[in-house]
Amino acid sequence: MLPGEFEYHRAGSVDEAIKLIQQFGGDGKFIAGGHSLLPLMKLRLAEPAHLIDIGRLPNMAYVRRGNGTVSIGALTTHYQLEANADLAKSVQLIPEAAAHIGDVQVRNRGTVGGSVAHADPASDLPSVLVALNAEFVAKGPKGERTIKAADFFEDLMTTSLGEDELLTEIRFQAPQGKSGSAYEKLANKASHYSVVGAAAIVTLGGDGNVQDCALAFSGVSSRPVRATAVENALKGKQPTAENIASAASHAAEGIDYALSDIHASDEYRLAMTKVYAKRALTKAVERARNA
Amino acid sequence: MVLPKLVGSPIKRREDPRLVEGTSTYVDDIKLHGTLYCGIVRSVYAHARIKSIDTEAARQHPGVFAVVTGEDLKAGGIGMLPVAHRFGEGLKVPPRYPLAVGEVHFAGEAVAAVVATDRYVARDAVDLVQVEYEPLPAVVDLDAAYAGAPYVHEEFGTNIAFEWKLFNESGASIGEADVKLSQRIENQRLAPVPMETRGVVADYDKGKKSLTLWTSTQIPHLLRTFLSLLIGMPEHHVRVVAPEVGGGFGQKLNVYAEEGIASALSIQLGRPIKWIESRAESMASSIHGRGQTDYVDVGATKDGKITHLHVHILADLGAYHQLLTPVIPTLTGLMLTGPYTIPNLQCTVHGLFTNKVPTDAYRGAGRPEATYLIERVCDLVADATGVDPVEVRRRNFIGSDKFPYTTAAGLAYDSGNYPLALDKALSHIKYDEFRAEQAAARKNGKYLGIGFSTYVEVCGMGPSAAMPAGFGWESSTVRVDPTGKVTVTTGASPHGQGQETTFAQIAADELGVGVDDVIINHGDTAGSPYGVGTFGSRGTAVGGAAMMLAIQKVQEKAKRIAAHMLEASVDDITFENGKFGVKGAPDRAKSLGEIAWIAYTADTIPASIEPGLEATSFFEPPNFTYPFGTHIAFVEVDGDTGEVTLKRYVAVDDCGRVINPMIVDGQVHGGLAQGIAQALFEEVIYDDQGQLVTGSLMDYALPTARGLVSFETDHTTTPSPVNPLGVKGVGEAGTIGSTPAIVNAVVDALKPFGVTHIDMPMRGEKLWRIMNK
Amino acid sequence: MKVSMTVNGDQNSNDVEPRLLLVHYLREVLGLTGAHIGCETTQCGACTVLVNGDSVKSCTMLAVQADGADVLTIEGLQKDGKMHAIQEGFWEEHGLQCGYCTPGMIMSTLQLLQRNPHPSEAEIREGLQGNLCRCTGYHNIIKSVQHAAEHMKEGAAAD
Amino acid sequence: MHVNGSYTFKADKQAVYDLMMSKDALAHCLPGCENLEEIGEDAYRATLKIGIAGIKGTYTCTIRTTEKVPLETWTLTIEGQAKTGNVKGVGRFSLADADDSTELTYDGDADIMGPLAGIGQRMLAPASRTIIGKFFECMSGQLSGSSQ
Repeated sequence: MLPGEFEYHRAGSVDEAIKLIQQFGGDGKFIAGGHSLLPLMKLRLAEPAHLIDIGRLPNMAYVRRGNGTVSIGALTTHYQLEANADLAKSVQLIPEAAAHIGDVQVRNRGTVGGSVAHADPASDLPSVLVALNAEFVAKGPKGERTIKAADFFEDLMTTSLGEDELLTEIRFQAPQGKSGSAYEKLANKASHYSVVGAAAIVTLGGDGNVQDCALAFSGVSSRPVRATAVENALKGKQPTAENIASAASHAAEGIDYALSDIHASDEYRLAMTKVYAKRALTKAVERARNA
Repeated sequence: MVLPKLVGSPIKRREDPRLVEGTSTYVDDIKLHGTLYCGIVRSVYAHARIKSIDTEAARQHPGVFAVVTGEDLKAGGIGMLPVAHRFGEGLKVPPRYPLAVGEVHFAGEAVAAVVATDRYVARDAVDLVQVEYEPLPAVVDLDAAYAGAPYVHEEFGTNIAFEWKLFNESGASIGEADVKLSQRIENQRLAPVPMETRGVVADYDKGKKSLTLWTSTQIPHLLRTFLSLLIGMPEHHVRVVAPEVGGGFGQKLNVYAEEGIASALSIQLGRPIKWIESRAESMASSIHGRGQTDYVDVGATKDGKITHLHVHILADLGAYHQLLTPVIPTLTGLMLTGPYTIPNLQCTVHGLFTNKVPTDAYRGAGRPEATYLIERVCDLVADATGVDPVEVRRRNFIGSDKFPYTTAAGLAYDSGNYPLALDKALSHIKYDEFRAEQAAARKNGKYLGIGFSTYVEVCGMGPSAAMPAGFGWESSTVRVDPTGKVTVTTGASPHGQGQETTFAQIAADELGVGVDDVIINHGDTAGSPYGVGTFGSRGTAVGGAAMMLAIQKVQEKAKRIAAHMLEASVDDITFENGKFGVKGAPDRAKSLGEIAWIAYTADTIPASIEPGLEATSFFEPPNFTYPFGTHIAFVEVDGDTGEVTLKRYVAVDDCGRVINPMIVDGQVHGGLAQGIAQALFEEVIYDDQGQLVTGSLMDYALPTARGLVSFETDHTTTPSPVNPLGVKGVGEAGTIGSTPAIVNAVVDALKPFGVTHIDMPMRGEKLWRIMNK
Repeated sequence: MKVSMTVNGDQNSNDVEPRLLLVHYLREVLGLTGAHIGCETTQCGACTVLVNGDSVKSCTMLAVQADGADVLTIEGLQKDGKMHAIQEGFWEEHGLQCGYCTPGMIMSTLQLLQRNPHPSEAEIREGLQGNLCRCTGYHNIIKSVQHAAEHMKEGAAAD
Repeated sequence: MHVNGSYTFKADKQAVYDLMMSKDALAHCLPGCENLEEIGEDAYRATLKIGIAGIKGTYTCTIRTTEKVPLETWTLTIEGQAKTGNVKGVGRFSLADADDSTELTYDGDADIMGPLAGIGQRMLAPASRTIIGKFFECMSGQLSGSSQ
């Protein structure tokens, strides 16, 4: 398992990286931590002629918070998310989901940007960012633009990033008020990828009812899916065990295509969305109550 | 000074410093000047005719030195891979060349080899070899293979490679039994997955016309013999070295294509050739284990006494025979009755060809299948009769006063005390309390289960006459050097079992020296007498025993020299506290070192005593050994997902006399993890075209630290009478005992859903379906 | 292309192909064969080394990506010919059998104890999730890590 | 691997059938088609770059249409060879009238042989679904393009 030949270019700036990718067209690939790309190259499933190393671009690994907005630099590693004390208090599901990714070594190298740009349907962060209604900042030859999470993940390993665009930042509004969030996962025993991952955010009103909630799944379909039927069923209701279970029973609605492989059939995956919706929502509610 | 007694002590392993410091030498760490790297082109089809192989593009690639095909090797005089040759008449043996000739029979079979300057270029060149195939229908499923066409090897007109039968029945027929039950039991294919894949460095010396092969193997001596036959080089010109070996588990108890290919290429090119297996190659071309579908009929009395066991085994051999392939399922047949007095036994084994990687010995080799089957049967009988599963086992045990005991399969169990191990295991748990807790938990939708396995295994392989290819003995040379240091060579070739430590403990005690005064050498055919290898839990039981015999010879000679030195009669020489003395005059005693100096300077010893202090022995065991034990597993099944959590594991094992309890426990732990993983998730899966879909560790799950618990281990000690050490062997016990304990626990947990059997592995989805049907 | 990195305190500079994996740079160019290759798909962790203080699987990193980095391998763990407390722990508690996974396991343990000097059993099991061992069933590895944690002086882990 | 599904074209049966039999449309819409050469009646040889995102294999393919019942059904067989393994897809296609459109349904098997089968099983089904979807979308675009 050894990669094929390629030329290696180290970008010193975002602009240089974009210039390089433009220069090589479809034959170039960005590499940061390399934990999505290198395994594919070693298996010779991906054979880019040019690798553009963006791993050393300055000031792109950060978690910042201001005016309720959380900004995460694309080169932030999974470990940096996992170990971020502020996120652990304010947006628990991010460090929780990050801690579910691969293993320690993978989290030390793998970056948020690399992971979401790769858009593996079974990776954990995409559903979290979809649940958070995150925005993705992309920089290309024509300048910068932001893409909404709902539009970012298009299909299996396909995003709306242009071939010559570089993902630089991800940002979202931290849940306000009496909020809690959670990520619960049924993991593949071999690869540790998600069979089903549920990302839940719940905000409680003054009356203790669910004022707002968001739920999205990893691993179930070709791209992260939002469970709006569950959200709608729970909004305005008391977050009792019965109400959560009843809302969670709608989890599979709207999933028009479910993955099926040797580890889990589509039928099982869809059934597990209900179980993990319940678990993630229950945990998020509990955290919201203690917020 | 009274030397500490080393045998029985948990002394630290002497092999560990080099391993924890990263200075040990595995095959890929060997770097010879001028080494070229070999890459293998493998079949993408499970079954196909090779229409053509175009090697031109690969040959033209910069850095490529050679490309060879099966036809090339065959024309160059390279023969066929060896198979166990004493299986008996009627065994169908398809020809198998190191590189396929004419047809391929499994996806991953070697088709061509490239040689290049480095491993990256070799990998590039593999992709440049164009093979044109004509696909043929693949045989994947066992029942289909048994039913008839299509055939893996058309020339045989059947997929049945052999039929093997056992029949020992008298008195009432199974039809007259109080309780009759039938069950189809699958024992899925597994991949051994030693952490170090296989690898070879072949170095041909043109001047000496001799070949040295470093290879990650469990059997350097046997490999040397078979390799010499394979490549047509006289055996005495071949040296095989097993350097540090990163796990074997039976996968490296074999002779493989690449060992022949690299050797042939080194001879052809006059350069050292290195081939290191990738994990994907390992999964797709090195032997797998298990792979049986068993049809079982059982007769029992109302009170749970098993009277009849009829078993039809469909054994998945894969596409070819490797060294011992057909033998493995017959071991299942021989061990079917377990530790029980089952009077009537019938077994038919049909060894079936399929278009898959050949199966062979994987940790336990045929016995885990037998133990799984009979321990499942015990629980099925418990279900059918209402007798508690523990009681069923107790009622069927061979009494501790019945040894040696000849089973219905004709094996003579050496020694045992099965109720003792069961009682000891039960003393670790509160069985009644658990049953109450289980009942209460069920009311809350929580599914707890307990599973028992009271196993016996056949180990210490074994008497040559009872072995499929002979070679049941082991050898050792014990040399006391002039300065009194002790150099032991053993024909056994350990690969993680710690015999550099355990053998030194024995030798030090027996020769009256410190453990650091002994070195254990192994794994080099140039440096030891011909030996057999480490497998079948035989290292200490046979290899250690051989060393013990050599030590006894050294002791005898030392006594004769001491008698001369002390001017006493040999009969009056004593050996106490590490010194050779004369009865009643302890102050005149001589140390081994003093004696050795005299033995080698040799100017003062009489002509009747040969110089030197060294002896070689070969030990032929009179029988196998039969370790046993009781394992108890506690699990919880998640009612929503079907996911199984292992809560607790108790293992009481009896491996006879214990040389080093720390090492024995370590062997048990590792075995448990492998057996538990078979029960819960490990599984080699082929699709219906014969493509391996669990081709990497992304899809073939190995146990990780997170999914296991700390094990509770304990022992009983019932020495074996068949070797001078009283040891039985422990390398496979954990694997053999644990699989049924886990499955029995899961089935127990799901009793409320009316199940009595679930085929492995206990995947969440499978259990979820049972709970939601 | 040219890469320079500090490995176990020694400065190295070599010309390498861009596709050369870090593990092959360490093993073949520098001759440090303690890091092993066991799976190639980033599961087994036998190739684990520390790069700038972070444990990484050196088979999933290009040597050129480590240009300028400070790398610590198993060979650099001993000080003055004395085993590191983690190496001692694995030896004391029989945390290895065939030894192939051991260097990676030890480097992961180092990372674990640097971040969490007194881990619980569950935290150890989690911290070693990226390292596969086929011999020990992890039982004695857990004990080895506990032994190391007890014997590592405060601050020593950061060495 | 079983694959099936359907696609609705805003055109009548004749147009859809002609489209599906059109060498030019195939050359344009077969994934990553670099050349399509006729080697016999309803038989082509082509080089296809098939894959998702950066994971692409270059397959040397033969494509055959057989068992044609004009305007109703046909069978399409694609056999390809690449470094990562061989593929064989056999699909049975049929057309049915729907209100002012035509529904094409397909049902078949796609078999992947070689390394890709062993290391990529998790992705094969969703990837083939995506690739087939893109193919029909492209064909549909051809239709609207030709009507302009």
